Amino acid sequence: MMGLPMMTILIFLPLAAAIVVAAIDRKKTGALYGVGLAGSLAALALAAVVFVRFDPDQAALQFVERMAWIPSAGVSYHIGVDGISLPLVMLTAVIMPLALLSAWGSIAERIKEFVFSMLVLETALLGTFLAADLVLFYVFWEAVLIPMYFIIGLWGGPRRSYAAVKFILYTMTGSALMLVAIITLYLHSGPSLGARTFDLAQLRQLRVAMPLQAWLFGAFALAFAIKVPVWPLHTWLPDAHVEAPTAGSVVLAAVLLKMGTYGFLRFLLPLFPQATLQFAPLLSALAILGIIYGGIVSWAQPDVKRLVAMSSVSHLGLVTLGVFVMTVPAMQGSLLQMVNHGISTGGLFLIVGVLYDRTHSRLLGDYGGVAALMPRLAPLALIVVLSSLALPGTNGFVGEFLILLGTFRANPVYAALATSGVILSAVYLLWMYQRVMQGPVAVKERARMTDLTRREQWLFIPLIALIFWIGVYPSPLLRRSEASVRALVQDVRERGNAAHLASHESRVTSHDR
Amino acid sequence: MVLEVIVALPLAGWLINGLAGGRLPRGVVGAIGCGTVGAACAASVMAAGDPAVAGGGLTATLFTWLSAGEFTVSAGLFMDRLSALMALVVTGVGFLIHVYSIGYMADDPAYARYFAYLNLFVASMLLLVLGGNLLVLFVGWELVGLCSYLLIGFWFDRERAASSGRKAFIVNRIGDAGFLLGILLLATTAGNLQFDRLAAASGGMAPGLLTAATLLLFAGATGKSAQLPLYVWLPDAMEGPTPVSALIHAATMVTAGVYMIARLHPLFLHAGYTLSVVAAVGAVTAFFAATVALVEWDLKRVLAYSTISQLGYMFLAMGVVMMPAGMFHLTTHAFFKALLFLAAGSVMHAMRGVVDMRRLGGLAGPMRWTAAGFAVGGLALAGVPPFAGFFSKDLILEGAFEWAQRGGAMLVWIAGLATAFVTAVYVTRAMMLTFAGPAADPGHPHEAPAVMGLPMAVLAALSFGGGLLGARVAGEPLLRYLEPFFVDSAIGVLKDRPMPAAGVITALPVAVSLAGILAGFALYRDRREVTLGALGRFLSHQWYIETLYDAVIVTPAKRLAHLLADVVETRGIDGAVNGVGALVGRAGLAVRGLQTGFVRNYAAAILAGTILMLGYWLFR
Amino acid sequence: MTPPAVDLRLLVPELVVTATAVAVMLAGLFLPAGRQHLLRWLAAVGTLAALGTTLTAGADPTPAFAGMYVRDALTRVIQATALLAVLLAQWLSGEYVERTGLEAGEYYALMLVAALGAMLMAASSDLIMLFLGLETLSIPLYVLAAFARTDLRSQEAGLKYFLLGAFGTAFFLYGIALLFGATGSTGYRALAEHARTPAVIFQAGLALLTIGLAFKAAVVPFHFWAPDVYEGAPLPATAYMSVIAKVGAFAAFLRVYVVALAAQAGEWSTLLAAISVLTMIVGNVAALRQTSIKRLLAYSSIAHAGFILTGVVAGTPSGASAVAFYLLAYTFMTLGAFAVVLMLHRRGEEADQIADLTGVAWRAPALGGAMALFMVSLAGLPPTAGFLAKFYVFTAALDAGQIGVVVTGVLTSVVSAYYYLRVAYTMFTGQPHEDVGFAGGRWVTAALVTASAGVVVLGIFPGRVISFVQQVGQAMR
Amino acid sequence: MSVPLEAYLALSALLFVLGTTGVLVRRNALVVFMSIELMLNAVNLTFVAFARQRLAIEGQLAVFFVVVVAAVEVVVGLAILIAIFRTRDTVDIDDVDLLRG
Repeated sequence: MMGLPMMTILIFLPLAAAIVVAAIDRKKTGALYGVGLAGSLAALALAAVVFVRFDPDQAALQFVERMAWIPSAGVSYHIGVDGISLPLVMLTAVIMPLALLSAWGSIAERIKEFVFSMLVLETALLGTFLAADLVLFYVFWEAVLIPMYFIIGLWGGPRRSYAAVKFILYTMTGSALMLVAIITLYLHSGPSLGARTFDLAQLRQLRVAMPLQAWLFGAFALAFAIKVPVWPLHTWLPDAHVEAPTAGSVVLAAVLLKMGTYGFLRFLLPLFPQATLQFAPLLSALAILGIIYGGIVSWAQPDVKRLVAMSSVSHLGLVTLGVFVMTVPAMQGSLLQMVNHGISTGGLFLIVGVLYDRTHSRLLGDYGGVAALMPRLAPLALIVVLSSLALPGTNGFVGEFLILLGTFRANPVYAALATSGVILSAVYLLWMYQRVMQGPVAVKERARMTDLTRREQWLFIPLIALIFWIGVYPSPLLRRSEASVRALVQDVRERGNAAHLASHESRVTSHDR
Repeated sequence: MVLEVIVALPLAGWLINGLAGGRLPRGVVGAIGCGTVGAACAASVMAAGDPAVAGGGLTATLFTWLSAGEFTVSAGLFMDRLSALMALVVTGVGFLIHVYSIGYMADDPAYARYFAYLNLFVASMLLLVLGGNLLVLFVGWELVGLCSYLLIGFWFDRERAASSGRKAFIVNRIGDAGFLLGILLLATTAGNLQFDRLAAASGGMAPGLLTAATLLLFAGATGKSAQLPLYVWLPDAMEGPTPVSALIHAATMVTAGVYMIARLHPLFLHAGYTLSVVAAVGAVTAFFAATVALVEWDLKRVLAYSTISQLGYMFLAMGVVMMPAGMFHLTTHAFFKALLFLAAGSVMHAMRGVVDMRRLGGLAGPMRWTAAGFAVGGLALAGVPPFAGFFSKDLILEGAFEWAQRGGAMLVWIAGLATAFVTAVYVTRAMMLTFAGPAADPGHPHEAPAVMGLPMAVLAALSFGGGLLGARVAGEPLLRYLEPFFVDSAIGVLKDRPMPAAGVITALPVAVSLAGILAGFALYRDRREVTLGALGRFLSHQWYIETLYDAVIVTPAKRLAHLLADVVETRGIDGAVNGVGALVGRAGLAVRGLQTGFVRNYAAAILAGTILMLGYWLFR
Repeated sequence: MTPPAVDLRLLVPELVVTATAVAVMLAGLFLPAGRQHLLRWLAAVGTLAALGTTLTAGADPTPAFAGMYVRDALTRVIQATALLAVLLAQWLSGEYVERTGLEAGEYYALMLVAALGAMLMAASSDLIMLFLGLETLSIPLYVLAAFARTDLRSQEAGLKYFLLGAFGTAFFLYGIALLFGATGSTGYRALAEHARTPAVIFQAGLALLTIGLAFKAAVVPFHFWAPDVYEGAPLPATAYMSVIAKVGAFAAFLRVYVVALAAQAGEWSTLLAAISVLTMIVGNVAALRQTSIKRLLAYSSIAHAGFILTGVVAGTPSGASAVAFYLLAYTFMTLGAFAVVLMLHRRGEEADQIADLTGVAWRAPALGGAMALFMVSLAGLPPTAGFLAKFYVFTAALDAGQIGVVVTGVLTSVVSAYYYLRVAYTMFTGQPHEDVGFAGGRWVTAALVTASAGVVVLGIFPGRVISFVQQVGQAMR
Repeated sequence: MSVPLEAYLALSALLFVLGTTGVLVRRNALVVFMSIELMLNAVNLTFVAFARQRLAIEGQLAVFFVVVVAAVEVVVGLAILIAIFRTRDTVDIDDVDLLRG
């Protein structure tokens, strides 16, 4: 549609920066971080341009680029952005520079490799969100694992090796089966589409017979559910978060988890509408379980990072619920809530990081009265906490309300149960805030607790700005997502309910293979 | 335009004091704090004068806030007679308390933070009362809750203050969860949250749905307005600075529930028995809280329970469809309860924070003005004519009686009367213990400075003369002003009231109150510390309600949390995951074991494989 | 009967390899000690020449030499792979051979002969030919395994490999004999014809034949020799045999099953499927708890035999192409991994313990990066050759309806990620051993670079390579 | 006086099994080695028998190749054995078990 391959540039800008970093002398800390930051900021700038140029009224992919990659296998390099991927692209582009900035100063050794990994990670993430070909998507999806594995495993805490292995094996298990499902889809696409293909747009036309469709749905759903993570597949998350370095936790919580929920919207629903409608109750139930379970368990965590990690389980439960109740407000809400969770939980991990850099402790018990020692941090922390517990006026409320609204329409009982999350989040988050910030000063070495540096302040300013902006005026985001979401919901409802017709056709197709 | 200004002014104050307050001189901070609210007050007066307010209402739509699917909510403000009244009370009383705070907080290190929070509260409260639709109201509703949290825990280095703040927030959240569900229900059934649309739609809605929705909204009200069963946070809220107690926990925020019902009265009227529930809850709460106030030793907590009790009256009024009376009582209560708190504040100020009435006493001499102020407030609270409280409370009890006549429960009216009596007793008790008799500990109490005295004086005047707003002799200006708003509801009750019968009904409460005062004098003369025996113990444990909550809800919840976190999570779910890993690892060792290193074993393996394959090929 | 037509032009690649082998061996005898390194050049030039001729020579599906030999697409692709393997293996060995004072001439000659064997197996269209190829491949490998004559472990490796190899050969031959009995001929065409109405001897013969190939490919339960031999043999020899044996064996698998017995896929695919499942499980699980990198790679090679076999199980042309692609990818990533190990030494000895890799990456980031690349590729993670290779074989197998095999495949790949990534992780963590040093050189570096390039290119821009290997499949349709 | 094919096959099969058993039970490398030779010759017998029955030349052809290859194997095998004997003074294959796991 235009001369410049915007999307390709966007995806591979960070990688280019990574290559530059690889060439820099490892002693030049400033240069390493500088280049890394520059690369990710450039990506952000480009993403911003896309955001502005994006046409809100168009449901289909925009900025599409497409060329043959492995023609013999029906694999194409097909990328583009729509209302569903745009918010997540923006989120990635915003979070990455912050994560790098947070590492600057707190990660002191092997900087070169660290920055390199982070930039590669960003490329993989952007690719995941922009790919419109199943194999291309899978490639990026898996490529995310490797840098993350090293980020946790090399720069993490004492049990980093265990956490890293658990992270990668757990997530790989899910995606392994997804690969089988992807290939099966490809093989089935032949008869009914004329030529076998991995192209999402074409595979959406495919109508797979029901028993098989259910299996494929299961394979995809498992991969995504592990990533989200949906209860009870979440136990890799707390370990990964606790051990990962701050920057790692931030990216993990803010962006990686969204790969799962994004996967639901981008692939699971449109590819298997019939199975989706059939299994939506199950997934909704798990989501609700996650909301409540995560909330309760967070409350009993002595470790701040573990607490925040479990809170993610609860929050993403809500997002998942919003996906599977299959109403426009709920789906837009959970799309927005993906971004919100990225901002608020990312912020929470940044706060934990700031504290950890000073005390080298993550235990609530080692804190207390920090607000008195770090008066600049306290209000920022409070705002982030409030955004995380979805106080009106902050971003969290908008998403939460839309999800609950849409859910209520579909099923008031779900909504009622999910609303308990509103209470629980207040319980554990304010508990955390009080333990850390309020009460008499309980920190061992007061001297260490110097207030935020200028660099650290700049970590929070953008987040706070976003918290209030989305909280007060979310329309720019909502408007851009509406068309695509509406189209998706309709598509799933129509093709999902036209079940008998669909299954009939595809029983024919699935036999002649 | 003016509406935006009203909200924007205190908001600006918050931003300035919040961001730069630390670097500004105290004088400036105070000036900004009070100035913005004062200006907001002036603006409110202006706006209230606008003919549009008397008419359909003054609206200001800012922008589309939420739009998802066919559902849209705009960020808009709205002022009609009701919100005009509220805005005036909020900004007026708010202004006075801001001024008072200049003196009260004079030597607090976090001066700027205090005023920032206070301004934020006023802004939020104005958003609540001026919100153009239910969702904007809810935003204000939550934000005032936040401010209350912040101000209760203002001295956050005190563990108790922090905990009380958290408690307040969480208890409110429980109510708000209900409130939110109510909103969702209305949004899905009515499809829109504009007040006028809701009112219009309420007629057509299924009564069952409407009852559910209104009950859910009322659940929110019980939290915000500290009614049973969610009252528990308010007494602890006294951890905050006293002016805060006066403004938030007596005059304005806690009345939000009443305002909400008034605002949505068409829904409540159409919703079957919701109002009866409201009336019952109000009556029980009123009586319960009053009895507890009877045995409290902490002056501020006495006032806190008194507030709960008085809020009970207001809900009672709403429930018996005496809504104008309810709003009237809301107004007068704002005056005299604020006055009482400020007086108590200046006592604390003088006594270096002592609030235990057993350690007070004999302050009538050194703190003449404060004592006088407290007396005025007290009499108003007790409902002694011609003080403000008398008129409003009297009207409510009349309404209750009428209601009973029309088939409501007589008990509600009786409870109201009983409460009136108990109220009079505990007010007298507080008066006596605090001001009368010999001083418990010889300090050198000094009268409060003028900056604190003046607001008290003004409030005293209002508590004394405020009754005229609703006095029949004065032509009930406030009630008449509100009538058009409630036209379809309470007006009927107001109109055809059988005048003669009124004689007894109006006389009774007064008699009861006076009796109460006399009883108080009798009981507590020369500051006797009367403990009412077993009854007293029962009362001083607040009827064992909180004990019950701890036993039934809080403790089990904590246990469950630890069970899930320490057993289910680690051993159960994660145990399974790690188990699989360990299993594969062991398999690895086992397979290694097969690799014995002996050629002949390997050969044997080959032979075995051969036999298997031959077997497969031949005997398939 | 008329004497068979002899057209030596078909044999140019094989002849070049043979000539090179002879030349290198003689040169090795006569060159003075100081000049031995020239042998590398000689070998390299000869191999490259062979590679060139292979790629340029056209494909012709009609068998020659009395139906013993065929130079079709499969032959071309496999032979190219084999030559690539031997080329890289020579480069790997360069410095090592000199350092440890092995007779370079014989060493290179043996490597080339083994390659010749693999090439003949690929080109065979007759069981006798297959047998000769197999032996030409195996015997040099026995010697290479025992090449460090005075080293106990090398001897042991040689002995075990030899005895078991001979044992396996016996079965293999007996199989041929029975097939001959059943069909009256040793040509593949005869197999194809008689397979329709299989006699008992035919079945038995086929089974025994399969055992011989399974042994070479180190497929469970015929794999036991592999770990011991790989560990004992000199490092570069291990590297070479782990690749070349697979190339030859799977070429034969394709010839016998996919080409000759394609029509009877239903008959044998179940059996091979079972074997490949077993192999993937045992290979990957056994590798989990290894401490020696050589041994780990041995089990890895077993596991990969299982993965490759899934392509054979498919029994389709696309399956054959997938196998060819996999062999190529496997050559690059395995030799690459060995190259990394070869660039280290522990007090002059082979640094063959995983522990020896500790922290090495911080002394040589490039080396660490390369190892990470190879491990990621072996684990089958994108965007590497290893991923696409698995992707192809699994696609082919699924297309043939072998869901169970594929599911096992992907799940065991997850298991494999554990031990592969552990190796990479070790290189990046902890303090390096003081007695571990670098033994890198120009040649081994060249091999490393080529292998890395191969892994990346096959992973990201596979287009041309794929169209090359797809000739295999197209030739069969 | 023509011996039936089955007899040859049976004999060769018997020889083959004998060889196999030898490999499995004997510990002296040389004997194991000879057992393998026995197996190979059993195969040869089979080849010849079939070749005669079918009058097909490939059978004899194969035998020649087998014999040659066997000879080659002998060379290699003995060389390895000698090397081992030199260093360990034993050809008991059960003593050769450094490599395991």
